Amino acid sequence: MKEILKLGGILMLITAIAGGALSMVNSITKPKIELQKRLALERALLKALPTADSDAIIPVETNGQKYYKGYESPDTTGLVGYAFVAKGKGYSSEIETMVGIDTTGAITGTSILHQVETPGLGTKIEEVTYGEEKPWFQQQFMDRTWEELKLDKDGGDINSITGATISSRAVTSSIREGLKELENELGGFNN
Amino acid sequence: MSLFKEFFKGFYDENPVFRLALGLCPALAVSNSVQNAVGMGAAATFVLLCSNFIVSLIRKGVPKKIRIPIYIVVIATFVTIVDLAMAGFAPDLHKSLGIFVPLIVVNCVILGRAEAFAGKNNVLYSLFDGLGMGIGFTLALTVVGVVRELLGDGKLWGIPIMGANFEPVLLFILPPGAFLTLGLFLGLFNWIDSRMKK
Amino acid sequence: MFKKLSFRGGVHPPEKKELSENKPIEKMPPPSMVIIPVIQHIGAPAEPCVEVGESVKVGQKIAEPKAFVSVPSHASISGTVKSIDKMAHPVGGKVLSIVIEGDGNDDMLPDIKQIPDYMQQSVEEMRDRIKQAGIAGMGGAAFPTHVKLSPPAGKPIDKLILNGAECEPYLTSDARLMLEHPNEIIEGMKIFMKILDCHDAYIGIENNKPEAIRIFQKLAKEAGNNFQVIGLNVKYPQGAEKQLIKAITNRDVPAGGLPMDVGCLVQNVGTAKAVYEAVSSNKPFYERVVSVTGEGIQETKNVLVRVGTTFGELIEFCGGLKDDALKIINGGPMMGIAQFAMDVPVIKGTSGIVVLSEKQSKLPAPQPCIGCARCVDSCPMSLMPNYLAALVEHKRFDDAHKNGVLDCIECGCCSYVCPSKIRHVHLFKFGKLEVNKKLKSAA
Amino acid sequence: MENKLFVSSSPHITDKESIPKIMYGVTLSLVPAFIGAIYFFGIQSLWVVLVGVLSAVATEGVIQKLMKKPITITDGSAILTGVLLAFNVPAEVPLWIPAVGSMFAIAVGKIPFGGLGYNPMNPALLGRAFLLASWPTHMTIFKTAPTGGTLSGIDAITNATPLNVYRQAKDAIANQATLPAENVQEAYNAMSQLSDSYWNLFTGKIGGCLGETSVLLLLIGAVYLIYKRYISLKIPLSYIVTVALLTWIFGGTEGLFSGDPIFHVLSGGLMLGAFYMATDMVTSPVTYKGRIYFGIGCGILTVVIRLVGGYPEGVSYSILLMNLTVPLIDRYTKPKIFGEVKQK
Amino acid sequence: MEFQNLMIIAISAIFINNFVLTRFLGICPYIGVSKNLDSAVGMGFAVVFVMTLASMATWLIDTFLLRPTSSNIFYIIFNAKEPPDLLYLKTIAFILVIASLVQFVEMVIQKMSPALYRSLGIYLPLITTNCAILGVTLLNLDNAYSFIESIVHGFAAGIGFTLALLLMAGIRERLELAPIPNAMRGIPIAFIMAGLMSIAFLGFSGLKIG
Ligand SMILES: Cc1cc2nc3c(=O)[nH]c(=O)nc-3n(C[C@H](O)[C@H](O)[C@H](O)COP(=O)(O)O)c2cc1C
Ligand SMILES: Cc1cc2nc3c(=O)[nH]c(=O)nc-3n(C[C@H](O)[C@H](O)[C@H](O)COP(=O)(O)O)c2cc1C
Ligand SMILES: Cc1cc2nc3c(=O)[nH]c(=O)nc-3n(C[C@H](O)[C@H](O)[C@H](O)COP(=O)(O)O)c2cc1C
Ligand SMILES: Cc1cc2nc3c(=O)[nH]c(=O)nc-3n(C[C@H](O)[C@H](O)[C@H](O)CO)c2cc1C
Ligand code: SF4
Ligand code: SF4
Ligand code: SF4
Ligand code: SF4
Ligand code: FES
Repeated sequence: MKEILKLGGILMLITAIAGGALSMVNSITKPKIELQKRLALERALLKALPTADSDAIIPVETNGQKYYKGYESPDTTGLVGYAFVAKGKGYSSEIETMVGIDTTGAITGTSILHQVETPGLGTKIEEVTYGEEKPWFQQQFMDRTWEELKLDKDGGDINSITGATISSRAVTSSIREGLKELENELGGFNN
Repeated sequence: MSLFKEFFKGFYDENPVFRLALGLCPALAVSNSVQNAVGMGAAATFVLLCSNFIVSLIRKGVPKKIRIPIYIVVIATFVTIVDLAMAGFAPDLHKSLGIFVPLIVVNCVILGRAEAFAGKNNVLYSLFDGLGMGIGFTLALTVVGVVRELLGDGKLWGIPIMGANFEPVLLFILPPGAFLTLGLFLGLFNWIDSRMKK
Repeated sequence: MFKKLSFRGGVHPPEKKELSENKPIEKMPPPSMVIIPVIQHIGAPAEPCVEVGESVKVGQKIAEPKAFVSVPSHASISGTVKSIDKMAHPVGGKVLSIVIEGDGNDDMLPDIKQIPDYMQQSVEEMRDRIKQAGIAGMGGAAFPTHVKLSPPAGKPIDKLILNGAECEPYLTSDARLMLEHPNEIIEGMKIFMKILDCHDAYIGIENNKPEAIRIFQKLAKEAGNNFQVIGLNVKYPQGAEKQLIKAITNRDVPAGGLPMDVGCLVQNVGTAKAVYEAVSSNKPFYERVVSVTGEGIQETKNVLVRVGTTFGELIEFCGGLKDDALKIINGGPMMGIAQFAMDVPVIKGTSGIVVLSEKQSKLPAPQPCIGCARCVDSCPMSLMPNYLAALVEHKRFDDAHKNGVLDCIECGCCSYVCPSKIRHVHLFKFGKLEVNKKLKSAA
Repeated sequence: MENKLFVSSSPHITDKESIPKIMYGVTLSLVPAFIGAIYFFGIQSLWVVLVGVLSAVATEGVIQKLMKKPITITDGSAILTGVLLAFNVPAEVPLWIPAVGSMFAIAVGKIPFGGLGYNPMNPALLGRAFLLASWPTHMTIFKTAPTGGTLSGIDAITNATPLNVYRQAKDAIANQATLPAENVQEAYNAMSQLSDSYWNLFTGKIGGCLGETSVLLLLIGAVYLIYKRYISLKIPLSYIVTVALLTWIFGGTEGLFSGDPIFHVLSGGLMLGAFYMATDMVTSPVTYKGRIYFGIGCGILTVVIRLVGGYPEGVSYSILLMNLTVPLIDRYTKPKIFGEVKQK
Repeated sequence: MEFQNLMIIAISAIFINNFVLTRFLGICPYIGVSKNLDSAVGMGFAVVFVMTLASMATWLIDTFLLRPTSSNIFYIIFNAKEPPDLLYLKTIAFILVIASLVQFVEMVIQKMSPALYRSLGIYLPLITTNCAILGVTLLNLDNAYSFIESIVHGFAAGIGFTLALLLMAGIRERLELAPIPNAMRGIPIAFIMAGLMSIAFLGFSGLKIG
């Protein structure tokens, strides 16, 4: 019994030392990690709303709807558009896309936040052709409104990725549905 | 001379993955690209080095009966440090390695070295052993990663190098490709070994 | 619904009976010399009771059994004992054998004569005559018949089955016997029934011998309703004891058990005739019918031949070998044993000598098993020959034992059907040997 | 004379079948379907099959030569693997596709396990699965419309396989709330047209992999195989019946028992799979019951993949998956030894 | 709906994202204990058991000790201003929990059922350092599964592991009898086989349930 207590004590001691060391490390890295998270979101928002000021994209939460409003200048004047996260079931994951639109409802930019599709197939939704800057698949959405968001396979004119229709459809449809909802929420775009 | 040996044995003779068949799970899971492989290798090497250091330092004072839990605590501590640091400074890598970073805790290479080497040798030797083994582990992951990324994606370190007409063999970056590549490498090294013995 | 009289598995090799089935039994004159091994049966060897130089008569006992499961041997020609030595045996190896040089007189022992009212003898007397006559089963395994006729008290026999299946390709000795000596067979059967106090008898005959079936049906009518003739599907190994019992009585002899465990006794038709002769006229087992057949023999025949005659002399009697003859088999082509030389003697269990031509003799080299399942489908014992063969090949005898290698009856169906030409039976014989060795050393 | 006698152990006779005979027999039985493929999809079918076979044979020969093992390319099994692999790709694939597929089939699926008879999984199907995973675009695009017909009336998608059309229509009907009305109407039309296409499905005048489309021609070969006893009906029958039953129960768009079993039985690779690939003796169970369970298992998995899986067709994967279970099936369906009394 | 959700989690963990074949977790026991079917069955049971228990235990630890919520025990006991965020301790906490859990289970089984202990006992210590167990708990946390979801996921992951292990064991028993080239014998051929198995399991990818 005494031995067990002794051994337990040693283990406790070591664990405590470890815990202490870790809390120190944690205090250093925590702000860094949070910063990274914020930066990632900020980057995505800026891709979606390239004309907005990085400090003037404001989250809005109404009943059930969550979106962002982007302004031209830091003092939140000059509304340039909205951004929201579209979610759709892809081939092997839920694909989350940050979508930005201008005030007329036309897409100004997109950025995939999360996807675990098949490498080389579904991941082509983020593929950047060599020498280009932006992913070719998402570039097709630029300046479209939700009525124009339809894959070739579904009778529209957005080229789907060969071999990855499911992922292509997931992105396209989720953006279209999201846009429709946002339009309802805002009571229509001004065009 | 023998420090030298402790250092280099992990490269080939006692390569943890190819010869000792240890650390196979990460060798499969994160070898789909060279970047991931090197990242994981570096993380594991750091943990290996640190845990070998601490373990060989405290080995005289550790009661035999609870040495394994103590080693695990030591290892888990360094793993957490790596995990936190990676999340803070290399978020993309952290994301693509996923849960395999915390899983370094149960990586048998590390516990294995603590138990088989650091628990029995002095600090200097243990450091060299840890470093050699870590580099050996990294090398192995990288070799598998090179094959998989090259064939499966036509790239190395994310740079396309197989030419525009190459149609990548997707299977190699899919899970089956990991098993097949590693299996073929293990067979290849067995074969080389039997050849050299002859 | 009409129940098919058959068993699971089995194969249909070419029958080849036409080579010899129409050849009436011919009596071969006594040979100049005979070689009589002291063991021609399952059980303990008998001990020679004559000396070199002694002169013997036909039917004289020359080796005496020293155990219950054993039978005596008798001189099959008259002459002098030339040597008692180890000699080649058709079942393999070398066995102590008594060589008699004939004097050409063919002198019979005087007490071989018809016994009046032989059916009136007591059961003990009958059994003793069978034992003294040296009768061992003629269906192949040569098990001492008097032993089979002494079932232990707790195991009464209620069904006697005469085995006239003769399912091995080529062989026709039983068929000829049934055509030419049906009455003796029936008398033998009656003796069995009396000894066993059994009232139900069957004779199983494959449907490819319609003539024999007809003859026995006629006799059955005369014999009364406790004797039935059963026409069996033509399928090898229809004549194997357990399969025959299954087909006729639908009883399953337990694995590792004996027919008497399910109240049955199976006797070959030739055995029945030999038993009749022993009980009715005291005639010892010194001659039998042998089919000499196959593509490699000049003249196929069914021969009544003295036990101990060498294969060479018997084959000479049938015109000799053809030029392309390459393989000589003691027994049929499915279970028989290939001979190294022709100086081995005909023994009590030799039902036929099949000579195969060069083209037939050499079997293709085995290839890997492709899992076609033909062997599994054909195994009458419901074993998995493919798996067993692999186990034996890898010397995993314990696993082979667990998977029933000892239950294999060595019928050869598996090897026959195997497209990869795997030599299962060869492996199983080896496997059984090893398993039995282990069992013995464990006991 | 005496010493020239040949001795071997019993039995001394064997039946006339041999591995090459069986393999070439099966290859022969595929000739009708092969000729059909050339008719339906043009001369390119010939090249695809030729390349598949040559690559399989060459791979086997070269590896065996390198390993200094006996070369067994004449036993016909590699040829058959090559043919079956080629039958499992679209006719218009670039020729390196069957070449690489056969190579994988033999070099990874067969030789490492010890060659003929020891491979746990069907090599040709492994080759196909490898191609499908590696170059899905080549493997799922059917450019060539078959000579003489297609699904009646669905002109817009002449080259789609019937199961693809079925899948898309079914998805559309299931999600009709979110789709434009004309798409839904189209889907309903497609559904009913599928049922009108039995004759084309039966004769093979439809899109699909090179050798899988013609039920008629495959059945002709299958009859020959059954006659020669190279295959037994246990696996194909239990497989097809299971597919028919399950698709009838679950395959419809109007609740249970509204499916179209005839359509499902006639389309896709079911016939090729059931008669030629699930029956591969090396990779199927040897026991009587085992073969039936195997067929049922294949059927269930095929229907699961067809109805809710990621692919329109599930035959290849279901056979591969069932291949994995063969040792377990054999083990648990071992026949009771004659006269064996259950112990314990 | 709740049930359907659990179904999806289960089917996904067993077939689509099989722990061994697509997530590469638990490779060592998968290769090491698959030479013989009987021990594979034992190992399978042990893993299912421990995975389920570990999922339960770590969910509780996570929810009541580590996570900065109002139900955090430290928050309640010490009456702190703000719930402490101890998530960074998850690795160390989970591995200790699993290790003690395995110890505890071993002791309990030994007491309660010596027969079960004889068949499972030797596998239990192996499990402590099995990444599949730690992996399942980390995945529960990553996916923010509820208590019930965690249990189902742990159980199903164990079943998926067992399935792959049993199939592999059956095949390897058969491969014992095959003339595998010397260099490929043992682990290399097991990996090739795992690769082929994983190819077959691609058939389940994209399965849509519910
Ligand atoms: C291994 C594998 C992974 C796949 N991954 C994806 C994927 O990530 N995204 C996707 O849309 N389809 C994926 N698919 C599905 C097929 O490619 C499917 O045929 C395709 O989505 C249909 O597109 P198509 O109409 O262009 O042929 C995958 C298929 C396989 C075999
Ligand atoms: C050790 C042994 C004991 C036997 N005892 C009996 C017996 O008591 N009663 C019986 O009817 N048969 C007995 N037999 C004979 C067998 O049932 C069987 O007839 C004999 O082995 C020949 O069978 P076969 O010609 O089918 O190979 C015995 C056989 C052996 C090997
Ligand atoms: C595969 C096989 C086939 C057999 N075929 C016959 C047969 O056709 N006729 C026969 O009398 N005995 C045949 N036997 C032997 C019988 O099983 C049995 O031993 C014999 O009929 C018993 O009679 P006996 O003691 O009078 O020889 C066969 C044995 C085996 C193993
Ligand atoms: C009826 C039958 C079906 C066969 N099916 C296949 C098959 O689907 N795929 C294949 O690669 N080989 C097949 N083979 C050939 C052979 O069994 C195959 O090459 C082995 O699996 C290789 O060891 C078949 C052979 C037969 C007799
Ligand atoms: S669990 Fe440990 S022993 Fe097993 S492969 Fe992973 S690192 Fe190696
Ligand atoms: S030769 Fe063999 S199989 Fe034929 S009847 Fe005689 S014992 Fe039976
Ligand atoms: S020889 Fe043995 S294993 Fe082969 S079929 Fe006959 S009883 Fe079965
Ligand atoms: S018959 Fe021959 S090839 Fe067929 S399963 Fe049996 S052993 Fe294998
Ligand atoms: S079980 Fe995954 S690392 Fe060992």
